Parts: sequence; C-alpha cells; structure tokens
Amino acid sequence: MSYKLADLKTDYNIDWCPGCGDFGILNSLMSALVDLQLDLKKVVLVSGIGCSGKTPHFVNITGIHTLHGRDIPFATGIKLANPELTVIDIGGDGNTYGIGAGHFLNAGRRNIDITVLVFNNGVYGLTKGQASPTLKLGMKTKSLPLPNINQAINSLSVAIVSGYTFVARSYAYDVKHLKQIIKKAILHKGLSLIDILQPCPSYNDIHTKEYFEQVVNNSKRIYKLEDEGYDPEVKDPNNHQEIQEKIVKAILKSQEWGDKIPIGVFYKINLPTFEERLIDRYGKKLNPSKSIFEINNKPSTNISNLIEEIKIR
Amino acid sequence: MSYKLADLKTDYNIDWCPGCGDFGILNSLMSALVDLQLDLKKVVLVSGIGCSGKTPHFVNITGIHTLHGRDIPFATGIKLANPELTVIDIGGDGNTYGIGAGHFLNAGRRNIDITVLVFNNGVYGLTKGQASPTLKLGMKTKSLPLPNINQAINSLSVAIVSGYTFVARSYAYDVKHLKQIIKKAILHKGLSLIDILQPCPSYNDIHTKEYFEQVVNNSKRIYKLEDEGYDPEVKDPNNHQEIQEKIVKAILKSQEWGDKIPIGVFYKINLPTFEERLIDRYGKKLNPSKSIFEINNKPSTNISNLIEEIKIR
Amino acid sequence: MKVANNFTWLIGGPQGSGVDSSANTFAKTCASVGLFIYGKREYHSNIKGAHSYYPIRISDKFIRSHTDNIDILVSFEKETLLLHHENVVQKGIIIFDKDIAFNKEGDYLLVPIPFNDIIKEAAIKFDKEKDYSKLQIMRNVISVAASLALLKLDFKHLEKVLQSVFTGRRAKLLDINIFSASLTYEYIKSNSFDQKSNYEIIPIENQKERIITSGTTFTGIAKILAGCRFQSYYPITPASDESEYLEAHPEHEVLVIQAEDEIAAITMAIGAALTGVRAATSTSGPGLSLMAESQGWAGINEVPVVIFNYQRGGPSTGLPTRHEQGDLEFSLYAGHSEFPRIVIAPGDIEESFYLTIEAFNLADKYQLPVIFLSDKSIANSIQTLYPFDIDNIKIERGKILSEDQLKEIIEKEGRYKRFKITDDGISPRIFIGQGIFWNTGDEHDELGHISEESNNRTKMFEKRMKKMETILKEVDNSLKYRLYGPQEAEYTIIGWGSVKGPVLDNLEELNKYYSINFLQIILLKPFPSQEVLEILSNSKTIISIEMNYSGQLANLLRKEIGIEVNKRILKWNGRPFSKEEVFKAIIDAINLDTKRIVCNSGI
Amino acid sequence: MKVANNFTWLIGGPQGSGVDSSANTFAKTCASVGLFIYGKREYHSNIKGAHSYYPIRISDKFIRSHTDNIDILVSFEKETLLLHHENVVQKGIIIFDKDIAFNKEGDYLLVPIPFNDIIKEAAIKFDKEKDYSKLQIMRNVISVAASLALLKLDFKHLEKVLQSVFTGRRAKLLDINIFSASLTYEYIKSNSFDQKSNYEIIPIENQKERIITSGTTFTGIAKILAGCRFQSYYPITPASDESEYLEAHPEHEVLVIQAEDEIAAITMAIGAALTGVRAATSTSGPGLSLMAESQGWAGINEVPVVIFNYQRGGPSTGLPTRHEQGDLEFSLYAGHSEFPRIVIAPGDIEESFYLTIEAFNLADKYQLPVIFLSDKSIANSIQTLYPFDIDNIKIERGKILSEDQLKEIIEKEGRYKRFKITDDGISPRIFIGQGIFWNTGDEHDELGHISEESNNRTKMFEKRMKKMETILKEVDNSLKYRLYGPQEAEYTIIGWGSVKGPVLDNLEELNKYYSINFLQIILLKPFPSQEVLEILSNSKTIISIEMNYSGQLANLLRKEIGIEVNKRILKWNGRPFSKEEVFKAIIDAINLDTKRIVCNSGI
Ligand SMILES: Cc1ncc(C[n+]2csc(CCOP(=O)(O)OP(=O)(O)O)c2C)c(N)n1
Ligand SMILES: Cc1ncc(C[n+]2csc(CCOP(=O)(O)OP(=O)(O)O)c2C)c(N)n1
Ligand code: SF4
Ligand code: SF4
Ligand SMILES: [Mg+2]
Ligand SMILES: [Mg+2]
Repeated sequence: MSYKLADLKTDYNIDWCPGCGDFGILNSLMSALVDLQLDLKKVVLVSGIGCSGKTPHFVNITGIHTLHGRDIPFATGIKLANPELTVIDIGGDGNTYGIGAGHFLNAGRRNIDITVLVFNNGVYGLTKGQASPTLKLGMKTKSLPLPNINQAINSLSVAIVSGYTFVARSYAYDVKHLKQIIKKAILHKGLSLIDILQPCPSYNDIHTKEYFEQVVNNSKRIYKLEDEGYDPEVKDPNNHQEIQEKIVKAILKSQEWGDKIPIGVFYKINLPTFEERLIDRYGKKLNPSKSIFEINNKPSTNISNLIEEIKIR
Repeated sequence: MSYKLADLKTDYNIDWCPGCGDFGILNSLMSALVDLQLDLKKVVLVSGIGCSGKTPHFVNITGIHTLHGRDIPFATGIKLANPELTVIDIGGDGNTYGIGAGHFLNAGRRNIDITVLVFNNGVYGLTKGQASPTLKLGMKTKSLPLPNINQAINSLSVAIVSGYTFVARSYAYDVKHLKQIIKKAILHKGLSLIDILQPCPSYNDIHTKEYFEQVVNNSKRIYKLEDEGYDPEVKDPNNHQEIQEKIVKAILKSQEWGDKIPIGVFYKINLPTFEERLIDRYGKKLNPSKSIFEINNKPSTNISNLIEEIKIR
Repeated sequence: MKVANNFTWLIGGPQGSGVDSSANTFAKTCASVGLFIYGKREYHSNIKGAHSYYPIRISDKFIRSHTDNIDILVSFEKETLLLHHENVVQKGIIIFDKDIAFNKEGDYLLVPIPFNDIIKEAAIKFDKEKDYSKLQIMRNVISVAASLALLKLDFKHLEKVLQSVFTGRRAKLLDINIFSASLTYEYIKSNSFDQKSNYEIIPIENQKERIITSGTTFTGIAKILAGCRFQSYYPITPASDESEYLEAHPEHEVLVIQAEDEIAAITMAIGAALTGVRAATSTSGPGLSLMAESQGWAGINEVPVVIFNYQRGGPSTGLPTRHEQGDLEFSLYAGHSEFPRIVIAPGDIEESFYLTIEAFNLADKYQLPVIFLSDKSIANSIQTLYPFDIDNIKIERGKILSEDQLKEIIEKEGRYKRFKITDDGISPRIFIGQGIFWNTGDEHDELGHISEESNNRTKMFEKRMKKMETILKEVDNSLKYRLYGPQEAEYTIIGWGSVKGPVLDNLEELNKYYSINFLQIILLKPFPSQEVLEILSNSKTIISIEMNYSGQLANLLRKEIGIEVNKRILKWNGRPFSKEEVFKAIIDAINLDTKRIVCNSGI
Repeated sequence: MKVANNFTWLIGGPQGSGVDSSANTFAKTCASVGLFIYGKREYHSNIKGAHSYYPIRISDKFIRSHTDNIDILVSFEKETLLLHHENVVQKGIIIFDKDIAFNKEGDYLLVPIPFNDIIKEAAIKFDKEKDYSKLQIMRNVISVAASLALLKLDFKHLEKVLQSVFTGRRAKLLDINIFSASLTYEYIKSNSFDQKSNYEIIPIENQKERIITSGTTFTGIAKILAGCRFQSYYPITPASDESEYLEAHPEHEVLVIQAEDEIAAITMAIGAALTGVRAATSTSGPGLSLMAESQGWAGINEVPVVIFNYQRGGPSTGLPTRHEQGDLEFSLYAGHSEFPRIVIAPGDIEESFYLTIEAFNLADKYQLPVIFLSDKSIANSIQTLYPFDIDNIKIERGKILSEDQLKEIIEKEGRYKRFKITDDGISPRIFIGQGIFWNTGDEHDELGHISEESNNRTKMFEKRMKKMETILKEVDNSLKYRLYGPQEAEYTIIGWGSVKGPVLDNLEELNKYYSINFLQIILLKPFPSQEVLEILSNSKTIISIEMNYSGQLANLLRKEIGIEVNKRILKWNGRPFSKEEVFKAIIDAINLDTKRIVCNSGI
C-alpha cells in the first residue's frame, strides 16, 4: 500500500511559469506526503484562489480548490465534520493575508488541527502582479506602475499572537528544508502556519531566487534557525513565563529581514485543539460525517426529549 | 464659537441598558471633544453595528452608522476623500475583531490618521450575548448555554504587530482616563486603537464593573501604565532597536490579564501616515472631495494627454 | 352574551421587563385547558427599555394569525396603555397599574391593579423586603394572574404552569410568584371585576395531544430529525435563536460552530457537506447578502448545503427585529452568473418542520444549495400545533455511491468522475475520505479539474442547469404549492410564506360572499410554471398578497408564466398582516379600482 | 480578385510570449494607414504558457466585431497551427515557423518563416549572440513583418509604429527589431510570397482623426473626465486593468486605493462619496457578489456610488478571462430586500465612454448606487474609433446644497434633514464637512436617525422607491435604449451589452433579405417598459440575443412588460459572438422551429 512520488502526480498540466517557486513547494509537499505514508484517501488539499490555489489539481489526492480567501473556513468545515481527515490548506499571500485576513486571524482562536501553507511571493500573481500584503512599503516590483504604498504585514507575528500553535517559515527552493517543515507541521496537533518565501519570476524582480540565495557579508541571506540553536518550542504549556519568553523571541526573530532572513520553526506549543475542546462540550469525540440518522429512509433520531419540552400539559 | 457638553447631545433617545459601560464611553468621548474644541462640522463619527454602533445618533455631529464590521473601510474612504476631517471610528469587539478582523488588520498597513474606539464587552451585545472574540476560552457568561469554546484574541498585540501607531486600552467607567486617552489618540497623527473595557451588565456577568474595580492583593485590578512609569513611545522611529524593545514591552504588557489589568497607552510611534505617503505618489496633498471637475456643467478636466496616447498616427 | 374562549389578549412593556415570559405563561395556561393560541412578538432592536408587546390570540379552533383588535390589554406602565388602548374593542378589558392615572370613555372594563401593594405584601411574607426592586419582575405574573382571574379560569391551571416555568435555577422563586398570583386572584374577585368581565375561558376537556412552539425552535427540531449534524452561523436576529437552540441541545450532537462572519459560516457548511454530513447555516438578510459568492461555488461544485434565511425588514440593517418578505428576488438570483439552486418557503411554523426535512432531501438529491426562506413572523411567533406524523417522513440522500459502487466504477471506467455528465444532470457523489476527486470554482471537466475548453463549458453548464428541469419533473406537487378552498374559484389569492396564516384564517368567512381560493407557492425556484398556470387559468381575478413593497411574487409570476396579477395586496411597515386587515384588503381588492392595496396595520 | 483592406488576421502563441503586443503592433500599423480594426483577446487564466490568441479584423469601414474565419493565420509554434488552421479560408495565408513540419491540403498560401535564422542574423549583427534566447521575443515582430510584407504594405509604416512602441526603457531594442523586420520583408519578397498572396493593404489617405483603444482604457479616461476622483478596487480580471490605468496616471489625481477585499473596496467608495467626491469601484463577478450587502447600505442611505462590473464567465471563479453576460439578474437584485438602484449596460467601447459619464450623473442626480454592466468582450477588445464630441458632455450633480442654501434651510426649518420626504423622492444633499446629518443602515427618519416606527417605515421606503419612477420620467430616451435599422420592422432583434457589435455588423446585410431592426436596451433598471413595449409592438417576431444560458434579458422582458420573446439566441461557451455566427443564428431564428438557438463558436 506504500506510495511513491510518481503516484502523487496527476496528468493535469502544471501551468505555472518557468522558474516559479511554486514548483519547489509542490515537490516538497509531495515528498513530505511520501515520507509520511498517510492513508491518501484521508488526506485533502484545500486551496484558495491564485497561482498557488491551483496546486490541488497537480496532486493525486482529493483537492478542493475554493474561493479567494475562504480556504481556511472551508478547511475548517471539512476538518470538523470529519476529524479523521488530514487537512492541508494552501493559500497565496494575497489570498490569506489580504482578503482572507479575517479568517486567518480568527482561525487562531480555534487551533484546529490543520496545516496552512502560504505561498508568499509578495504579489498577487494570477492577477498580474499587484502588491500583496507582504510587499514592503516603497518597493516597486516590475509589475507595479508606482512604488508600493502600504506597509507589509508581518504574518508570522500575527499568527503567533493570534493563537497559531506552530508557526514556521521556509523557502520554496530549499526543498529539503521545506519538506521537513511540512512534515512537522502536519504531525503537529493544532493549527500550523508555514509562510513560504516563493520567488515569482514573472512579477517580483526583487525577491528573486538570486536575492534569497545571495551571500551577504560572507553568509547566505537565508539562514536556518535550527542552525543557530534557536529553540521554538514551549516545553511546558502551563508555564506562562516560558510562553511569554518564547513568544517574544519568536516575534523578534520574525521581524528580522534584510541581509539576514531566518527560516525554520519560530514558535511551537502544544495546546488543546478545538477538536479536544469539543469533547468537553459534547462529552465525546464527534465525527459528524459518520453520524447515522436514517434507517431505510426513515429518520432514526429519537427526538422525544425535544418534543417533551414543547408538549402542552 | 466654543461649544459645551450640552451642545454635543442630541434629543435622540439613548436606549442602552441601565448601567451599560457605553454611557461612560459616550461621556468621555463628548468631554474629549469639548476639551479639543474642534471645528465640529469637520468631525465625523463612523460606527459599525451593535449596541456600540448606535453611538453616533447620540452625538450632535455628523454620524455615519455603517455596516457590521465595515466601519473601518467606510472611515478610510471618508478620511482619504477629505483629509481635513477628523474621523473617529467606533466598533464593538464582535464588529471589529470578529467580522471586521480583515479590515482591522489591513488598516494597520496603511496608518491612516483615524482613531478607532472598540467597545470591548466580551459579548455580541445587540444580538443577545453570544461570545465575542475577546471572551476567553472556557468562560461562561450568563448569556451562554455552554462555556466559550474559542480562544480570545489579544487585540492590542494584533494592532501593534499590524502597524497601528497608537495602541491603548482604557476603561469605560474611568471617564477621566478614557477622555485623556481619546484626546491623545485624536491628536496622534496616524492610526490609533483604543480598546475600551466596557461592562455589559445585561449579558456579561464576569467582566462587570465590580470585577474591574475589585481590589486584589491590596490594589485595584485595573491599574494605569503611566502610574508605573511605563513609557510607550518610540522616541526615534529610525531606531530599529528601540522599536523592537518597545514592541516587545507592549506585547508583554498586553498579555497581562487577571489580578492585574493595565490600562493606558501601550505603544506609540510617529511614522509617516498614508496621507503623507500619498504626497510622494501624487506630488502634492490631495483632497479629492474638493476637486473641481466641471464648470457650468461642462467637464473641466483636460484629458488631452490621455487622448494623445491612444491617437492613431 | 359573554365571549368564551375566543379573544385576543395583549401585554406590553419595556424590553427586558418580562413581556415575553408573561405572554408565554398566559399562552401556556390557555393551551393547557384545551385552547388554541397564536402569539406574535413585536420588539425593537434594543436590549432593554424600548417598547415591546405580545398579543396572544386564543381560540377553541386551530388558528394561525393575530388580530389588530384587542380584547384584553395588559400593561404595567404608561407607554403600553397609550400606544395600544385605541385598539381595544368595546366591552374589552384594560388592566393597568392603579398608580397610573388612566381613564377611557366608552364601554370598557377598566381594571386598575395595585401592583406595588401586591409585591410589597409578597415581599414581606417571604422576608424579601430588601429585594423589593428585583421583585418588580413579578408585575408579569400579577398581570397574567389578573387576566386569568378576569377570565374566570380556576387558579390551579395557572399554578400548574408556574410550576413548570419556575424550575432549575428559578425554582426558588416559585412560591413567591404563586403567592402573588393568588393575591391577584383574590383582588380581582373581591372587587368583583370578574363578574363585570365579558370574557371567560371554558376549559375543553380531552383535547388531543398538542404542542406549543415557535418557528426557530420547530425548525431546529426538524434539523435534528433530518440528520443535520453541522451548523455554522454568525449571530443575527432573528435567525440565531435557532442556532442557539441547537447549541443548547448538545445531546443530539449537532456540531454548532459560531463563525467569525457569515462568509465563514457558509463556507464552513459547504466544506462540511463535502464530507457527507448534512450541513446548514442560518441567517437573516445581511448575512444572506454576504453569502452570495459562496453559493455560486456550491452551485458549480454541486454541493448540497441548506441556507436558512429568516427574512427581516431590509434593506441593509433595516428593521432587524421586524417582519418583511423582501428577500425573494435576491434569493432567486444571489451570486453572479447562473447555477442551479432551489428556493422554498414554508408558510407557517408547522410547514417549517416538514419543509426543513425536505430541504435537506432536495439538497442531497439534486446536489445544490437550497435556500429555505422563512421570515421573522414565522421565526418569532408561537402557535399550538398537533403533533406531527413522523411515519410519513422520509430521508432521501440521492445518488450517493457506496464503497462497492465506487470500486466498481473505478474498475469499469478507470476513474471516478465527480461531474460525470448524465441525462438528468446529476452525477453520483462520493465524500471526502472515500476516494479521490477534485472541486474548483473554475469551470471544470468531469474530473473536477479546471477547464477553459469551450465545448466542455457548454456541456458542463448545461448539465448543471438541467437539474432544474429534473427537479420540476420529479418533485411532488405538495412541495410545489398548496391550494386551499375550492379547487376552482372566481378569485384566487396567491401568496407565499407567512401570509398563509392570516389568509387561511379568513378563507371560510370570505367564501360566504365570494368564491375564493388561496394558492400558496412553496417551491419558488425552479418555478412550477405548468401547475401554477393551470390553477390560475381557472380563476377570473388573481390577487397577490405579500409583505414587501413591489410584489416580488407577482413579478415572478409574470416572469415565469407571463400572467399578470390583477391586484396586489402589499405591506412593508415591518408588522405582519393581521387577520382583519387581510379580510378588508381582499374585499378592497375585489371591489376597489386600485391595483395596489397597501396595508399598514400594527404598532 | 485580390482582397484589399478587408480581412481577419490572427496570431496565437503561449501566454507571455508577446501575442498581445504583436497584435497591437499589427493593429496600429493597419490603423495608421487609414484602416479600421477590431481586435479580440482570448487568453487563459494563466500567466505563462497556455494558449492565447488575438484575431485582428481589418476593414476600410467602421467595424465592431470579430470573425471566426481567418484570412491570415500567424504562428510561431505548433499549438496555434493545430488549433486554428481549420478556420483559415480558402486562398488564406498561413505563416509558420519553417522548423515545424506543417502542410495543409487545399488552396492556401503556406509561408514558412526562418525565425531562427533571422534572429540569429540580427543577434550577430547587433553583437548579442549571448542574448539569443531572450531575442526569441522577436518572433513577434518577425510575424508582424511577414504579415505586412505579404499584404504588400510599405515597410515605412511598420517602422513608424515600431518607433512609437520601442520607447523609454525599451528604446534600446528599436534598432534590432527594425533590422529583423526588414530581414523578414526581404525574405518574403525574395521568395515571392507577396506575389502569391491574395491579400493586400491599400492605404487610405486623409482619414479623419481616429483613436485606437480598449474598453478598460476608454472607461478609465471617461472616469477622469467625469470627475471621478476616488476609486477603490481589489485586483480581479478583467476589471483591474482599468484601475491600473488610473493608477498609472497620477497626474489626473484620481485617488486609487487597492483595498484588502471587495467589501472594503465598495465601502471605501461609499465613504468617499459621502464627502462629495465622485467615487467608484471596478470589479468582476466574484467581487460584485461580495458587494451585495454594501449596495443595500448605499441604497438606504441614498449615496451616489458607481460600481463598474466587468462581467466574465461565471458562476463562482468560472472562466476568469472569458466572456459572459451572466450578471444581469444578479445586478438587478443584489442585496436583500429592495432599494433603488440603476443598472446600465454599454454596448461597446465607445458607449462605455459616454455612459461612464452618465453613470456618475445618474448616481448624483438620483442619489443611489449605479451598476455599470460592462463585460470582458468590451474590456479586452480594441477598436478604432472616431474622437468624441466633448462639447455634448454634461456634468450634472443633482440636488446639492450650497453653503447658502443649507444656511437658509436651517434658518427656515430649524435643521437640515438629509432624508426629507419630497415628491420626486430626492432629498437635497450635503457632504460630510458641510453640516450635520446622520446615516444609518437601519430604517431611519428624515434626520437619518434609526426609526422603527411603522408609518415612517411605510413612507420612507416609498420615498426611496419613488426615485425609480422619477428616473423613468426624467431620463432621456438615448440613455434608455437605441434602435438601429428601420424604425418598424417585421423582426426585432433585442439585446444588451456587447452583442451590439456583431449584430450591427450584420444588420445591413440581413436587411437585404428581411425587414429587421435591432433594439439595444441600455437602461436595465429601472426598466423603460413603456418605450420598449411600444417598439416591440411594431414587430411580428422578437428575437433576443445574449451571451448567457437562460436568456436573462428575455426573462426580464417578460417580467417587465409581459412580452414573450419568440426566439432566443444564446451562447455561454466563454467566447464572444462572432459576426458570421450571429448572421447564421438570426437566419436560423427566423427559419427554424426551435425556440433556443445555441451558439458555440470560438476556441
Ligand atoms: C473575490 C475575488 N476577488 C478577486 C479575485 C481575483 N483574483 C484571482 S487570483 C488573485 C490574487 C492571487 O494572489 P495571491 O493570493 O497572492 O496568490 P498568487 O497568485 O500570488 O499565488 C485575485 C485577486 C477572485 N478570484 N475572487
Ligand atoms: C452582516 C451582519 N451580520 C450580523 C449582524 C447582526 N448583528 C447585529 S449587532 C451584532 C453584534 C454586535 O456585537 P459587538 O460588535 O460586540 O457590539 P456590541 O453590541 O457588543 O456593542 C451582530 C452580530 C448584522 N447586523 N450584520
Ligand atoms: S505569476 Fe508568479 S507565482 Fe504565478 S505561476 Fe508565474 S511565477 Fe509563479
Ligand atoms: S446589551 Fe450590554 S452592551 Fe448592549 S446596551 Fe445593554 S448593557 Fe450595553
Ligand atoms: Mg501571491
Ligand atoms: Mg461587544
């Protein structure tokens, strides 16, 4: 029953631009899935709209390509309705931090066991390169008529303060690193964000492969947190002090940008997932998709307690 | 031309519940306006939907009571179209951090000179007390059938990392303190958030006046940052180090909750506003609402350069 | 002659002062002695203080509407008196606080009640003098007791209902309330007010089993029976009562999720539906407006999802707590471009039950979004109903593939095609977790992959839209419309949704003068043109009645079957049609020369 | 006989390979010698690699549509050849890369071009051999040059256009491009292909001044002239081209704001409009769907705001870069309940200009949201037009109070009432900053304060809706509809939006056989029932033509005037109607017995 990379490919034509970072992400994702050897019927890719949003069509598992910015609530509904599923959500930076920001933020409050991958290319790719929420103020990519007038969002910080329990960054062309991070995120119980630096050669001539891989002051611009001995993980989730320290460290790290750009896991904590909290509420683990409510086309739910409540005596 | 508190009142019936914290906020707001002695024709209150959203009807200046969660973009349009106006935005916690979260977050990227007041009562007041995004996990107000299943948002932290340049908290019944903070926020050039702890006696029996004003371990639960000598202000906006320190301090403070709850200004920095950035873009200060484009019903804009571009030669 | 068992009682007062619970207590007591009730809640978009009122109509027959006329008006403050006394009929009763100076010329029974004295006495008796201000809430029970005493109903009936009301946390309040109620009874009797009263209740013995419920509750129960196990919502009046009902019943394991907004609510429900669970969301106008885009996604991906829209006064925030049937046109066309969708509207609380179950069946069978168009009047009214027949209820899930069937297809055809083109437009469905398929909001091929190819586009669009024809072919007539009164009639009243109640309550009486029937449209999309055309071609004059400005159903009729309604009865003031008003409006429609009869009753 | 000046040229190739700029260069060159052009862009929702193509139709008369037939097919890769060669007419020309093995039976002129040789030679000459792969982009200029050589057009015309194209950053590429083009000319001539060509261009001297532009550009220019100084948008195909055009012209001081989503875009625009600025947003289907709720707010608060909706293939994400006229019904009813709104649709690029200005006038005069219903075909096509007459353009801002008028009112009436009830439904307006007023999405009184009072509700709703009647009374017929062809005719074609072009391009020819006119509806809401009814009552057979599945205009006609269209010509495959296809469809509609004529042309 084991599967290989080839099994994960569809014959649907991949129509990303030559050199697009998305290829690296696709490879990493598929490799991660190969490493994990999950029950593929129970894995689902949910995506938003954008170049990034097309990803599910390229992977031979169930793929739900949703609406612009709404992939997170779609994924939420899927996961809650059938918690047996492994749900991997894919969005562009415009998709997730722009139009989808409200869902992105509020998802943190739930900590559902979903993995969110953001293909962060600094532009709205599929609509021809407008500035996305991650493009910094004053930058002018080749697709812009005038320099960007908005500040960038610091999505890692926002995720951390919003309640994401696994927050990481990786880089599209470091397939090995990205694969590892994706595996960790999928295995993490709770809501994970991986913000992936993704060159878009067609529109973003600033954050190119060359830029990210450039050697500045004798070291590569992109460096790995783990190489620095950075420890993102809260060991004792009841230790308020430790949490605070880890959060502060992570936020500071997430603000590093320029000559040095860190990748890796910024923050990780094990907290009860929404699914676990639901057990408190319902007294047991629910799987709504498996609920039985009819037998031979007859309703099988006993609603007599509800009728009692409204019966006239 | 000077005006008094009485001039700011309308004869429209205030229909908040007896004891509602909103009364304190209304008083503070009006007192702040009295202190500031602005040109009232040029002040506008913009609000969302909720008990909080009704506020503009109670104040005798132009009031735009908008849609649930959309007050920030409405206010943005108003301010950008006529930068001479003083724009004060009012939203409930459900309004601003729930349905409006996407706008709340993205507004930070712009830093428009608007003051946002959030009436934070932990519930959706006007829809009868459902849990709002600021109610903590596991809390059960009297309006809830079951304990709250979502984590709370830390709105101050989110505002800070999202780019708000003035971030404060105050308390509805400390009219003097709140008034001062509102004045500072209005005078601040840039986007300000004041999250206002607001008791809702009808639905939130946890965060009551008594709770907030309780003396715990010999000191009042609510204390003022300024009394501690806390300095929220970034003195040199070009000093990356100072910014980071101030941000971290503010985030840590914003996570304090329980026996001690800080109020006051958490973070303040002077950065170019969106309006200033627009000057770079357009080469001058724009006031679209004052643009002249017709003379005696004839268009007066000279579009010959545009026609030249498409003329056939 | 005394009036027995048929009258309207109305209580009013500031919001939050207990008007609703008084009305419920009164209604339950009347129902408990075999009577039928219909109660309507009117309240402001406000939490405390604004004027609210609640008429309860009582009858010995099954009733479905409220009246404007008041037989017994109950108030414990001035505003209610001032606002409502003009609607009190001759020989009617007005119950008020004796501390309020009130008088009224004419043949009325004025009953001043010493609320304060009674409360004080009770406070002393129960040693609660320091809680005196909290005990003011007993004005409610006193009001109800005074009313029932004036109706000469034995105290024990009230006592029994109070026992069922004051339970749990409130049990400790039972005794003092019963005591106050009994003081009130004594007061009425000792002053002989009951002797002067023109009204009475005569219990009806051995009534069949009945229930008393509201639209949101009954819809909630129906959802549970229908097998809905996922409901996402964002708070909004008057819809959220229904979600909160489900939330308050975790034993039935409906996963209820309060989303961050209505876009999240519907997209969560759609996502959930993809796993096979029956999923729904409940909302009102503004929420429905936010769901336009997502409906298109459900449409193009053929996902069964049910949207319960409780119409309220619009546009925009409008009149959040008031009534309108204004969302019909929007529901028919919400979302850019075209996709298959069903719109059905229940006519009352009872129909809400059956149609809720059918809504899920339709969604499953035709794999599309269904809009269930209820309204504030149905949502917030209460009514006595006979228990329903569960035996006739069917659950139909449509073309769902079992594991074996799926295997067989894959063996035969190489792979499973989610959007296989079929004659009836319906493709066999599998759930996430069962096998591999793709969805996308883009136009797609049979597999579910994006396709811009022009022939595929033509065919796939047609396949989807073909479902609309299939529905009209397959669906039972009882889901399309109901015809009440004579099969053929000179005048046909046509309506939809909650106008049903007041029209039916007048139909018998109207047929004494004219030959009139009532055609209620249930299936609004796809429109049952053939059936409706046939019925309407039998009548000379068609009169539409709806609670909106332009006559949206009348316009739809013209669009769908080319028939012009002769008269339109319209109302948009936020208050549901009353019984008397509909009677007069129909008489006017028949006799006057205006095309639009605009109604306006209600405070 | 040689074909001069009237033919269709088509270039295709992978997206991002320069197809668009080739087409533009070719079009501009033809236009520069006095010819008329119409060009249509077809492309995938993809950035690089997918097949795109661009037919340019050339004529010595004013033209408004594309043809399916291709006279000259140009390709530098295989896919284009395979996909399009079947549409090449007899005696047509096929230009292709000589390295591709291609042959075609029949009377065609096959012109293999040595792209690689030419590029290599140019690279050597300009010392750019290391840039060889980048220079592949010159396949475009070579294609155009080959075409023009085959058309026997003097090289200088191409040279001139290249000089205007290669400016600024690209100026350094001019010489090598001109060199390659001239090599191509030589190649064609030396192989006598030009002698074998059945086509030629004969320049027309002394043409009147003309422009060449697309729908989004021309609408953008019109906005500037109309005085629109605030535009908020969220990127979406094909609408964002228009916003980006405005952004690229900061000298005209339109404040263009890229919002975080479409809800923010429209609410920002509404907020801006409240300050007095003329404000707009531009979007396409999915964005329009998200704007439903906010439109209701603008409606109830009577705010002038213009929503430019460039229709594309739906539902949902649909066919993002393809054509459809599917959003009519949604535009008419978007948002719960009812409120006044105007929907207008331009028929072509030129009308987009005039109607854009009128859209702002209408919004201001009637204080309501206006939906400007353009479409992908108008947005992305290019056309030669005569310059327009600015003298006839009027700016009308409606009832706006000056400072003095406001003062006077306040003196006379005590205070200013934003929603004063008036006979025509329009209340004099002031801006934020000018004086005090209130807005709310709740139902409100004349001051703008929340009011749930039932009589106020009835009146205020009516006041708003009355504007719809006022509009129909006041608006000029030329804004309601246009009638082309004979005033009275046996057959009337009725349509809206971009079907205008292909219908008009056939009207003369059709009138040789039948008596046919074409009624274009411009004002779709409120619907000009009276005028349309009058026109249609003159014709025996009514044939509708629209680019959607169900015939939304035909349905609307029945709804508004009770008239059933006899035949519907429909198409929904994502590709605009072609000239030939419309001709045949109309002939079929007249002669065949089917009610629905479904068209399907286009790749
Ligand atoms: C509601 C809505 N608005 C706008 C669009 C148009 N749209 C398609 S892709 C896209 C941008 C995608 O940018 P991003 O999310 O960063 O993804 P990328 O293409 O860069 O991977 C937009 C705005 C849409 N499909 N739906
Ligand atoms: C789109 C939309 N959804 C839902 C509502 C219903 N609604 C009215 S007030 C309210 C909650 C308000 O809560 P909050 O913002 O916290 O304000 P508060 O009443 O507590 O001041 C909601 C959900 C609405 N008006 N519009
Ligand atoms: S536009 Fe950018 S993000 Fe999109 S496929 Fe091309 S390179 Fe990748
Ligand atoms: S419900 Fe709460 S927030 Fe609303 S008015 Fe009453 S006390 Fe204030
Ligand atoms: Mg992107
Ligand atoms: Mg609140």
